[in-house]
Amino acid sequence: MHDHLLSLLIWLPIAAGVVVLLLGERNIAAGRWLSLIASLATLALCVPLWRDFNTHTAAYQFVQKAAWIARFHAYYALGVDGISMPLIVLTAFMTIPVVIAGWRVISARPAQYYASFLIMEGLMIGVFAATDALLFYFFWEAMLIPMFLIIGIWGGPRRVYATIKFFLYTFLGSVLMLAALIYMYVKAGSYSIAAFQALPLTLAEQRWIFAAFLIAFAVKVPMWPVHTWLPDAHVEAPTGGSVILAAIMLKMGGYGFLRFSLPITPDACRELDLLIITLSLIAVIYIGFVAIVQPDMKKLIAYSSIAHMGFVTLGAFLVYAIVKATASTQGAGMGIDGAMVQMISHGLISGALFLCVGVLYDRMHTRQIADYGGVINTMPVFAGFMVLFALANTGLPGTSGFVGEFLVILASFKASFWYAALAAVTLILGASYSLWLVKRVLFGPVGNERVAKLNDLDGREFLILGALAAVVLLVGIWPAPLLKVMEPSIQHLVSQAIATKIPV
Amino acid sequence: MRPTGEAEAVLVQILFYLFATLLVAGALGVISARNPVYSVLFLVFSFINSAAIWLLVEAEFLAIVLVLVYVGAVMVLFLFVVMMLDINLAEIRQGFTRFAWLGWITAAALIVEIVGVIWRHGLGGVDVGRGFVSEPANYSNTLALGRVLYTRYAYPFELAAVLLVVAIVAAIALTLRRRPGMKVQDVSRQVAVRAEERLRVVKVSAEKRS
Amino acid sequence: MNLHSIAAAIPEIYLIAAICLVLLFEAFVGARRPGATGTLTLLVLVIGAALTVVFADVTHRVVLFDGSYVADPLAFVLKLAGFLSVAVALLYSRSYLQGRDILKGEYYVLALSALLGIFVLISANSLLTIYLGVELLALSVYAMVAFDRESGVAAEAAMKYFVLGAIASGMLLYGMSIIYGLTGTLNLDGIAVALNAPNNLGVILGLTFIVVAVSFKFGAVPFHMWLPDAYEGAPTCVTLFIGTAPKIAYFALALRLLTHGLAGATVDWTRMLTPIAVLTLVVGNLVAIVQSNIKRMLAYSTISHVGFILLGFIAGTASGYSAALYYTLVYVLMTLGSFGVVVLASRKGFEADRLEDYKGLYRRDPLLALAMAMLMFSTAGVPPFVGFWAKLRIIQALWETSHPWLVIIAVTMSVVGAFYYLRVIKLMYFDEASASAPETVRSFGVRFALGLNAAAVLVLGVLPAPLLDLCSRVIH
Amino acid sequence: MITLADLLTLSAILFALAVAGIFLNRKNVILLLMCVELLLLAANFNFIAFSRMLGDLTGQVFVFFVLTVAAAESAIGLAILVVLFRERRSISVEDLNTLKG
Amino acid sequence: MNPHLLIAIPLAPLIAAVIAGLAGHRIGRVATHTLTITGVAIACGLSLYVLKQMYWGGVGTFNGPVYTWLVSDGVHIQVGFLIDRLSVLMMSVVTFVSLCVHVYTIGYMSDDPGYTRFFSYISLFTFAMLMLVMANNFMQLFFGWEAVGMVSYLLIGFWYTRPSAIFANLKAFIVNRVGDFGFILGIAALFSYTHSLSYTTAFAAAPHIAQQTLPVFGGVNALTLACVCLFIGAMGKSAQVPLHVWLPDSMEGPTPISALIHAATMVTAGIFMVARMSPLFEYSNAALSFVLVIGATTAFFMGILGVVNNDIKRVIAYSTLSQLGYMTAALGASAYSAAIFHLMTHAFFKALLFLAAGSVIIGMHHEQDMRKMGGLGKYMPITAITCWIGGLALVATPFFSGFYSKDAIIEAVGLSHRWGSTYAYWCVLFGSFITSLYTFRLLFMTFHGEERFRHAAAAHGHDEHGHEAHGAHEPRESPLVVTLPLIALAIPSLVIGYLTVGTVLYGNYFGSAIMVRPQNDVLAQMAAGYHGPLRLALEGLVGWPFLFALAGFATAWLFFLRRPDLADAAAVKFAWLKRILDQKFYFDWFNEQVIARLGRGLGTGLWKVGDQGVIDGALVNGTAASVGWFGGVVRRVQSGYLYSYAFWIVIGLAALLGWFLVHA
Repeated sequence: MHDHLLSLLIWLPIAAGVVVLLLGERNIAAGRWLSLIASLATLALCVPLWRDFNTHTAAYQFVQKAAWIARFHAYYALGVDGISMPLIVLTAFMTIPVVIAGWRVISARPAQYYASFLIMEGLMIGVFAATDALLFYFFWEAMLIPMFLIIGIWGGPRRVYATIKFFLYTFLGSVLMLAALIYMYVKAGSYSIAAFQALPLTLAEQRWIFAAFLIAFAVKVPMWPVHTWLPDAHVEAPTGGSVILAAIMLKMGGYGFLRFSLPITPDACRELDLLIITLSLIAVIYIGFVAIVQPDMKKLIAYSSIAHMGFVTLGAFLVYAIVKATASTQGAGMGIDGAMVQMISHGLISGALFLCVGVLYDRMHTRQIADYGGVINTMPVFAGFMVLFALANTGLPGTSGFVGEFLVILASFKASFWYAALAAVTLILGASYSLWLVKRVLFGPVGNERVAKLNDLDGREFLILGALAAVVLLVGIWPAPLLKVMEPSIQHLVSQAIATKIPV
Repeated sequence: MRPTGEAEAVLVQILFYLFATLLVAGALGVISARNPVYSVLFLVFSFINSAAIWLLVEAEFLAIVLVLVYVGAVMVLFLFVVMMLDINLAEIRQGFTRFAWLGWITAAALIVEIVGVIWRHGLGGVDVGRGFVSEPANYSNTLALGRVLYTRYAYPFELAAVLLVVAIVAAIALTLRRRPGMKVQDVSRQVAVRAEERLRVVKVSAEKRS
Repeated sequence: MNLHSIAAAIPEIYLIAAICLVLLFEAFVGARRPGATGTLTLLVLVIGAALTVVFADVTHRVVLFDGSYVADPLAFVLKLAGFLSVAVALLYSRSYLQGRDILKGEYYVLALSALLGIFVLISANSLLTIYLGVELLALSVYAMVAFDRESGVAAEAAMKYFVLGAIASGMLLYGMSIIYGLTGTLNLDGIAVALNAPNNLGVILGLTFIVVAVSFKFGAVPFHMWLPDAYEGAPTCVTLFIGTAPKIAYFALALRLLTHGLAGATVDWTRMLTPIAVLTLVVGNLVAIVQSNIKRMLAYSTISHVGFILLGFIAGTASGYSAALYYTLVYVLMTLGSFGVVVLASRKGFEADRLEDYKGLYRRDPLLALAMAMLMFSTAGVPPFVGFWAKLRIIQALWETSHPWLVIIAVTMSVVGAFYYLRVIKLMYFDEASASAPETVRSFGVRFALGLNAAAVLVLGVLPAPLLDLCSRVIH
Repeated sequence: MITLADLLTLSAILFALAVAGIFLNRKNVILLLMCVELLLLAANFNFIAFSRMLGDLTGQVFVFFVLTVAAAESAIGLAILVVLFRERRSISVEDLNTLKG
Repeated sequence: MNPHLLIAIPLAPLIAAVIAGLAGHRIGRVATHTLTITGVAIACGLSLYVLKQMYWGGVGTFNGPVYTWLVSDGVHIQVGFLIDRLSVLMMSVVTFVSLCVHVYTIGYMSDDPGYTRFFSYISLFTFAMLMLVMANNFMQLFFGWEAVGMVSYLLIGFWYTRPSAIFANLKAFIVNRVGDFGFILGIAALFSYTHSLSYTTAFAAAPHIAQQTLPVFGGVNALTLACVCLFIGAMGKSAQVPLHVWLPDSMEGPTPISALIHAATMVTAGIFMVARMSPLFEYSNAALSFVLVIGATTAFFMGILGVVNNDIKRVIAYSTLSQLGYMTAALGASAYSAAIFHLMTHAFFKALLFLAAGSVIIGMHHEQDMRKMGGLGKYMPITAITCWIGGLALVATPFFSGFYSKDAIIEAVGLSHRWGSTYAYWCVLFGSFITSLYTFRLLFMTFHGEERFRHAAAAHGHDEHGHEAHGAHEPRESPLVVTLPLIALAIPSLVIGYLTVGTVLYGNYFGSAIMVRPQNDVLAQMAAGYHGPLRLALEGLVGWPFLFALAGFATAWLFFLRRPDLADAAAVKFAWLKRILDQKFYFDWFNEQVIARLGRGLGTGLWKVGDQGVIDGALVNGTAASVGWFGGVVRRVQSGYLYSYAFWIVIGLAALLGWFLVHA
């Protein structure tokens, strides 16, 4: 079974999605249950994935390889290492709340809704599991389609603008990456990511490839200044869409940096790391300020996502600055560890926050902060969850939000005092926007009679928020298992990142 | 035609220039005549001059075909259509527009480019200044063409046949109209007519007076 | 020359016979049974495809008719594709023709003669056959465009197409005459042998005319202007026809003429095609964005795809040509589908040619909308649909020959292009239906075919290896 | 003595005039058809010139086919023209602009 | 020492907190407070047991891990405990005060709907504070540090419907985050040199780090930077100028919280932290000078504000600020033991004062304005007496606990030769006048003089509309659950200084827990002149600090008891000064009007101009628009006219020909 575990993880949800689609809107009750069962089964498949994962090697595991396009040396090649495995688990985990959250809320074309999410789940897992660059790209792009439809069909009033912006932005980034991948294929004679990583490239080549990757991943992450699609997409997307977008899709950018940019173009990364670091820090501070003044809850969380993802890119690219500053790689791995944990944690927290907003939106049909106030009076349990997630969003120790930020700040000081100082500003800004949001939405006297009529969480909502809260706390209190899974792969990555690939 | 001497060569050359001038003039006439009927006639004139030049270079068969088939059939067809379509002549041809000069310059540039290649570069290594060598006296252009047309070029020939069929089908499909209200004489129906169809005896009741 | 030796030419011979048959059938039966000729034609095409498979599946290059005809695996593939695409196009067209009282046998005769022209081009090995093929195809198509005699725009479109097409033929001829003068032969093999000096001014002179003519036939900028008008003006079923099968022929034209006959001047014509391809990509995509008529938009989209096909030629390698071949076949498949949707969505008095007509198509006809969405994504080059591989192959060919800027322009323009494809999906899925739109065509067979068409786009996208392999195999 | 260059030049001039006629003409579609005939004539001149110079009949065979095709082309062209005129009651080039953009 | 025993100390309140928080409304009030009090009592008992073991049982320092939090890049970050005399003292103080507060809460919060929630919070706070105190590494320290801040946030905003409360809790959290910003940088700075987060490694590396220079601000000593950064954290948590602004506002929380968190424990975390880090600070005179100056400034200027405020809790809050300033100043003078000693004594008497104030507030039916009190002494005798005890301890009356600690601080600062010590000395000395002034003002205005609550209730009854109609009722003494903790705290406030000064301050109680370099050791000089607590107190009666305090008493008596009209006259005469003081030196004004407004303005600007204007408007939509515009222009070339189409073909042909003929 282990030979096909990853295949199962990819195709089980896709197949379920197709079946749900075929069952159609008329058999939606069956469709819903099938979706739930399929997403649970997918998570169940992650159990052997986690359990039987060898934490002592950086090599790909659960490898599967079959010819796909023999003539062009493209393979249906799957495998996971410490970097991709946790992200797959995250993907499988986060789909479940999405399925549950849409249970009664989605009334228009629910079968298509579920099918979209299930298919997307499979495709996203495919992105993380692919060890062939072409297969990676295949999933990477294909994923845009369900997301495009999700935002466009089930989104808010400006959904068309948002979804087209989302699609084109990410598409632009992706095609340039495709060009770079093909270039490397032409040079390496294979689409295997490992072959790309081993391919000697001159500095000029690396710069171009780096630039192409940068655009692709920066848009996805998103980094300043190519982030503006995200607030629009989030605001307009249905709750599930926002959750998946924030929890998983953004991670693909970070994953791309770790999987492609650093090992494939290490010399260009070394040369241009300041650029990434600068953009990351701008994301942390600039976006932090922007988040403070948002009048729309989802937009606020979207901006906070951008700021948090700034830590991911910062952590990933600290390695060179650390080597320059200290002539040692000590601490470099910590930056990347921090980036990885931040990705997982942000996936959980932002997903949870979007679910919280969804809970409110389902009741009030508005996302404007000004329309709320004193929700805690009528929804105390909900408020408890939301305060917890907001605090986690500020990076409170004991929650998962702390771990990544802490590691990245520690590592960044090794690189430079200023990196650390600017990154640490997030402590202040994060608290400002998260807690001000909490203050205006949850606290205070009951804001209006609509708030007064709110009902607290039902069992379904309680279940998903509770599960997320448990995981957020678990990761915050005991992140060691997560780090242990990643460690060999990240050490390997560091060694790849500092080695030069310029042919002599 | 045999090249019997200098004089004859000069004569051929003079004739060539004469016909060439007339041909160009005719072409100019085609594109600048106000009345389309004149244009067609200028075109006919151009074709005849072309045929003459082709004769001068001993492509007799094509020269004949050009006059017989082209002038004789195609141009007549043109004339027919021009006449058939009731075109308001007053509207036609109010002169070239203000961008005409651009058009002329482009045309001139095209000529300069092509002619430049021919004269200055000898078409990339061809001896363009060479005169035509006459065919032997017993040479028949038509015979030679006929020999190859149905053997070596059987395939193109068949295709040309299809092409003509297509032209016929297309022309008919596009223009033949079975107009429901059209008064067409149908002889067979006229012949086969029966009295009852033409004459009906009607009983008319007497008018009632009130 | 015995029967066996001309077996490779069976498709053409059969087709000529079939044209006669259909013509006679129409003359004696067609008038009484309006749909019969169409059915017969479909039958003819299917039998033709079968005969092609049986007789024309050559393993090596066969030259016939005194060198003016060539049959090779490439020709086999293209002819099969021609049969199929014409059959599908005619299948989709039927209800359209019926609805507008132009379901006449002549239409099928013209379609078959156009197919013959396509085949002639596919198998052309001499300038003369190329010219005849071009004209056979063109003349049939001109007539088809004008076929709806009640339509003024159709006539206008046909007239423009005709005049410009004739100019292009003139240029083609002029260029051919120069090449003939320089090589002394019309035979492409002979020309290939005789022409091997690049940068010869005479060759460039002739070549330029030929390149312009080929570009015109493809619809490359700035020789593209006939294309949007013809696409928009022609009855949609004719647009469907001229948007699909003839592209195969023009691909063959470019391949036979440029990469085989004029292989010695590859350097020259690739350089000439480069600015044309870039302009084509840019103009095609940019102008498509501002269109409000879907036929016209798809016309500009076609232009942009032509840019990609030309890029394959610009690579100047077997890999590039096979990429162009793949692109052409994929393009034909996708265009069949997308214009097929337009045909099926229209009714008499409702041409479904404005983009607004697609508002809320999802509600009116989910299958049609789904098919269109898949086709649009594919056309935009998004995996998992086949259009992605087409773009990938072109980019790969360009990288192999080190054309970084062309790659960048190509990918950037594909993003611009994605916009207007997405807009169609947006209209179908995100917008509410306008009240007055009539019901779409519900005939099961046609819808089944369309479903297959869309499914093919997906299946070939997920499992692209066979077709990619085929395209690489038939081009050396 | 007529040289190859003489004929080629003549054909170039004819070609250019024909082309110029097409885009300078603003009024009459029939004229465009005639210009097309001129265009083909120019090409034919080339073929004949080369054919005679090379002593190779192929060129003249080509011209033969060109003439055939041109006739067919004229027929279809005129047919389209007739359809156009019936629909529009005009064959003015300037009126032929419903399709644009 | 048995590690399981130690784990039980923080775990007991945590478990109680979790159960109370998740199931409190189900198990009921009594079960909840029983459970949480049991939890804290276990913690308190165990802490005292450990204290006893360490002090009398001769048990050595415990330093060991509990579990590995994570391993990253070879760095083992563990959750672990460092139990030495310093931490065990803190643990005892924390758990004891917490226990008192728990008990007190039963009465204070008896009619509050958030009863169980409150207990859950304070137990959680106890856990967090214990984690902070017991930490043996910076990660855990930071965890505790932030966790206490988080609970403080929740507790200040406990009455979440009050706009002022939720404003105050947000402010508290954000200002604390400013401190934490420095704190985490300090941790990172140390980490970058030691590649470890454990205290021992950092302490061992201190001399080495002191040799390093960081290339920031033109090159600063690495250790100084680290220490200053750490101290910025302490400034936030311990409310030192200018990060003090949150503390007065935090009085919006229920009074037990003010006593527990904002007086006795959490705010002293900064003091504890610096003392804990003494092996680091000792190597950086610059950092210690910084600490000294900030502390002294806080001690004096924040005290002044206490003089003009009329809210009973806020006066005590300013007093807390001032006293924290004293402790900080002691740290800056390398008198860490004195700081901790004052921390301990202060914990008792300040908790006492707060609880007493709470008792007054209960008695006044949630009226906090001292102008509406007066003469309560005879209605609430226990409260008044205990409060007087607390007040006398606060003003450092000899024999009272505050005397021993505060006098030592003033003397230590006077003995210090560090840069800034002269300024600091005058600050702390005059501070004792100010302390005395506001303390007696509070006592006089509350418990003595005219019974203003009577007409105040009549005059302001309608103002307090809907609040309470009990204004006319006479105040009554609070119930036993309230007064019992008062008494329990009054006793240590009275005697603990006398009992422990010899041990804690001069008896080298801390041993290796606090490290002082000999050249900085002012306490050692003072220890030379120490001859027992009695002698010390007697000497104190004629010392300058006590004389200043007496002057303060006299002034307070004159202005606030004898001739209140003089106070009003002075307020008129020195209106400018009063305005500055009323505006609290314009710190809040600056923060709200300048910093917060700037922040929001910057956010709006970046959003509207940067994101929406430049990026979205010009770049994204601009690109889209220009693509569309360009498409529109190009489509016009397609004019519809045949001749133009033909023309373009020919132009294309001519251009191609021309170009290639020229370039062939």
